[in-house]
Amino acid sequence: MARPLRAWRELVKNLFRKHVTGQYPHTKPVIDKNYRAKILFDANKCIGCNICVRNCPADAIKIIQVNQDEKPTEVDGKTIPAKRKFKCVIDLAKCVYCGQCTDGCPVKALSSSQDFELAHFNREALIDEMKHPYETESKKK
Amino acid sequence: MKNEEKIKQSLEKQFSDKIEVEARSKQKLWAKVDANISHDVIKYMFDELKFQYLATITGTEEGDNFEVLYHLQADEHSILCTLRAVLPIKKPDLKTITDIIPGAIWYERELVDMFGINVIGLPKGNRYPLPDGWPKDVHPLRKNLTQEELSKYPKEGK
Amino acid sequence: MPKITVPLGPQHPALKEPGSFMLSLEGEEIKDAVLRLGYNHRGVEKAAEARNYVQNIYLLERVCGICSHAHATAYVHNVEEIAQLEVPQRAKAIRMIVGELERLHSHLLWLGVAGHEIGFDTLFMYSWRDRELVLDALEEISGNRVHYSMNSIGGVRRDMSNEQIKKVLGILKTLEKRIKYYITVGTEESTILARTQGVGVLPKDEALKRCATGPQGRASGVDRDVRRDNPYLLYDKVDFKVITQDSCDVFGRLVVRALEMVESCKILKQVLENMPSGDIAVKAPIKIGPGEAVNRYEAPRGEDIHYLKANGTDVPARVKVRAPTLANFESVAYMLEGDTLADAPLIIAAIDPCFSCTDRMSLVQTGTGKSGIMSFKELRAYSIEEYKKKGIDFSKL
Amino acid sequence: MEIIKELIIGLFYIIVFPGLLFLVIYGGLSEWLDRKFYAQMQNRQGPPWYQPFADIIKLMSKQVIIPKAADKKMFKILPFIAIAAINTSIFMIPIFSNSALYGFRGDIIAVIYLLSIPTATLFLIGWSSTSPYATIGSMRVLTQLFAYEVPLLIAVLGPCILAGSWSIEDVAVFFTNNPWLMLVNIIGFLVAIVALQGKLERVPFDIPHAETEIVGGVFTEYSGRLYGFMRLALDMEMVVVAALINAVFLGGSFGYSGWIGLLLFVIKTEFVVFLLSVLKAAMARVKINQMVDFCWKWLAPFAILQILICIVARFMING
Repeated sequence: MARPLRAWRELVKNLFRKHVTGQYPHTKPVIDKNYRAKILFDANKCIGCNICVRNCPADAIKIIQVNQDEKPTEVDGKTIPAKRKFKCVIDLAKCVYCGQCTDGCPVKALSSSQDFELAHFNREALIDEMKHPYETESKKK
Repeated sequence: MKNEEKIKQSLEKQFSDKIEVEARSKQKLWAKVDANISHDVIKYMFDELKFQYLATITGTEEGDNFEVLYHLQADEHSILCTLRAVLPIKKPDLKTITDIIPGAIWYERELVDMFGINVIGLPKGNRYPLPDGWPKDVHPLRKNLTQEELSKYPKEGK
Repeated sequence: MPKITVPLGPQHPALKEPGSFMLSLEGEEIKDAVLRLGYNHRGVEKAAEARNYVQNIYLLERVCGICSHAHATAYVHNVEEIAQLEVPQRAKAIRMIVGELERLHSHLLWLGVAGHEIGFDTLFMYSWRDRELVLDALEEISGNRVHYSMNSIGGVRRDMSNEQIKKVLGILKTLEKRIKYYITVGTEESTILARTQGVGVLPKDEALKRCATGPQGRASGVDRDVRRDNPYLLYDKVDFKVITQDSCDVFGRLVVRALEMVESCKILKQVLENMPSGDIAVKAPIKIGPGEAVNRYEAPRGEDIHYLKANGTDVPARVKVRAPTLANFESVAYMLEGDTLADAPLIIAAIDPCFSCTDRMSLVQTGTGKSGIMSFKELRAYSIEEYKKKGIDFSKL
Repeated sequence: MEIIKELIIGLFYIIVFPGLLFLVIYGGLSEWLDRKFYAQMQNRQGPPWYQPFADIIKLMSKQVIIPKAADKKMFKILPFIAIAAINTSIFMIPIFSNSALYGFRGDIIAVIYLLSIPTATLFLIGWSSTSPYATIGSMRVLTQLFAYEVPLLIAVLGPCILAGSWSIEDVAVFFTNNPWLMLVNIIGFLVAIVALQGKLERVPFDIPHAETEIVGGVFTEYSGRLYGFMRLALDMEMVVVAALINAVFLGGSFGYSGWIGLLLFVIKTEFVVFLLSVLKAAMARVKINQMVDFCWKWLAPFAILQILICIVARFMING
């Protein structure tokens, strides 16, 4: 049955309803806690197994050892090589935020955050370098 | 597996030792023929065995041969039959099946562009999917085409 | 009357994605349509041969933004078939839930786009508003709004909690009401009927000849649905109807999609209310094969077919993707001829085209052998050079 | 001295009130209200009140690109001709009171024809820009003109027959004195509202610049300042036709003038704008052949029916 103006009732109802759209930068959207956005790195946990690097579909993540120059310690006459320490560099322009690295990490050193406002005017600012505390300490020295 | 067997038998009866048919799993049939009779087989399947639908055509490279896989379906019992046509890379001639099923045209153009298979009788038209300026003898899905290989070709238009 | 050639695309407000239709017009009537595709070829199939099986899930998911789950699932089915993995029931149920939610969101999106093509922006705004509910549900289940990344080889990555199940059921209740409203508006509003009935007619025999799939084929009476014919996941355990129409026009496609949304809600309810318990994934090997598999998946836009050949290493030997839009393209030229220019955008939109699926770029420049990301300056220089060949000089701009 | 004084007053009429400045400001506000109604009906927030002005100011500061193949003089001059025609027509329509600035016998015909000039310029704009989209757009403009113009003219004649005068002022005065007779014209009013949708090129009759079919239609090649003026012309046209409907069908200012007259004018013209936006929101765009069919099969017969009713009513009043 063809009838003109079939939608008018909904239109008039909507005149007295609150609109559903918001003005984005002023009103923030509600982000679910399950949302996958920027990747966070816990340097103390990383063991440098490189599973994340191997499985990254976008070739965005790099795990770099920072303490090649650290000297081995001697305990009871035995030389124990220093525990290897790593930093993580993620290129946010390449990252597709699939979260495969967080899933594959055997020690849960990587995790997803809900920080989605990552756009930037500068390409260099998109390279997210998450340093190991050792690096900053050795620089101070 | 009754329907699968039926199709298998009728195909083997018609083409005897020129065809290898295998029912690997439920509703899936795999057949292998030489490229010079693939057109006849498909024609037989559409005319006699009530096949109606071509899902797609896949091209692959296996050693010295191209393998062209026709994924065909009969609506009646919805069996997906993958017909494998084998043709040598040195002389990649294949007869078009657009006369049997016109919907094959884009898939065959893809074979021409991506593998360099010479599809005989393909209706004229635009290239797909490569742009018009792409060199005629470069076929992106060939295994021997690597980054270094590609850099030998002159820049478009020069 | 002189003939005018009007380009519809590659850049045109009616087509959000690049595809070119050269329409020869006599007055308002289309006499001839020439199609050109491939503007969006990204070489996904070639790229897949250089990545391992895990990376490929995410690569193939990005074949399309709307039916991302469809492509990933079809691929994962292939890998699982070759590796002979038994996927747990709960994982299958979750894959199905995401798949059907995806169908709802895709059909609502289509309804909005179709409304916009015929200038009915109100329908566009309403259906996209309601689509937001589906996207919110998907965001909560999977962690993203469009690229869900739910699949892993051998199962799914995230489990669903009971609260999430309840929430999705609540959303379905609202959606069912809204879908009913769209069905009344879509089938009764006289201007919509005037624009869709008898437009873009594709008779059944032509649809069969041109291999039309999905809602496009079903609206022409081609009774074909992979979910019923070759049941995958748990589709053999749920009760649903395959919607077909005999009107063969855009109106039929609208009705098919609208009623399919009702069926999707039905399927979702059955699955959500009888969720199987157990694990959500089994462990998958890194090296797969050798072997080959072909699998189909009923994506929202039609049948999606994937072929995979494995050679025993951790990278596949050949991945073939055929997205539903490519199968439906052959019928577009047929439908356009004889209709008017005003109908062209709607006819093209009625197949729910997705050109990026169709043309599946890693940028490789011939001559320099360089690959990677082009900067804005390089791209500009390249374009200026291209246009110089055509006799237009943009270098002074 | 007298001449200079008259000149200043004349210029004031043309440039400030009821001429350009008034039309621009009120046109912008009406466009905003239209967009706001439209957005609210679609459950959206809609633009802030200054949006139409911001759009115009932005367009004024943009570069103007004229295609090589286009007729440059025509291309540049046409938007101003449209604005001038609309500006002239407002002088004959009563606004805040029941008297117009330059009312004369038969001015209603003059107004209808002055308001056809913007449509004719739209056709010329499309034709002189020579792009395929614009050419098809201008063909559609002309086809559409022949469809809606006749029902609109006949619908407007109804009240004139009832009032027994060809002057807009007289019609407004007649309805002020006999407000109940406005109900006789209800069919004509509705016909006029639908036909105006075609005149103002809005959904369902926005066929000449249907963006999903022919990009920008006649405006495809327009940019910057010239496009800004063209948009301004369409906004002003909306105010002028709303004022015309107000004077002819809704009884003008009911004899009031000053602030109450202003208030009545604003309420009634915005009511017309509201009706226009409901129509815009509730319908899909029709095809050009369907539009012509609809106008001749439905709108024109109803308009003629209205005239018959008016003639009968006229005899009853006099008899």
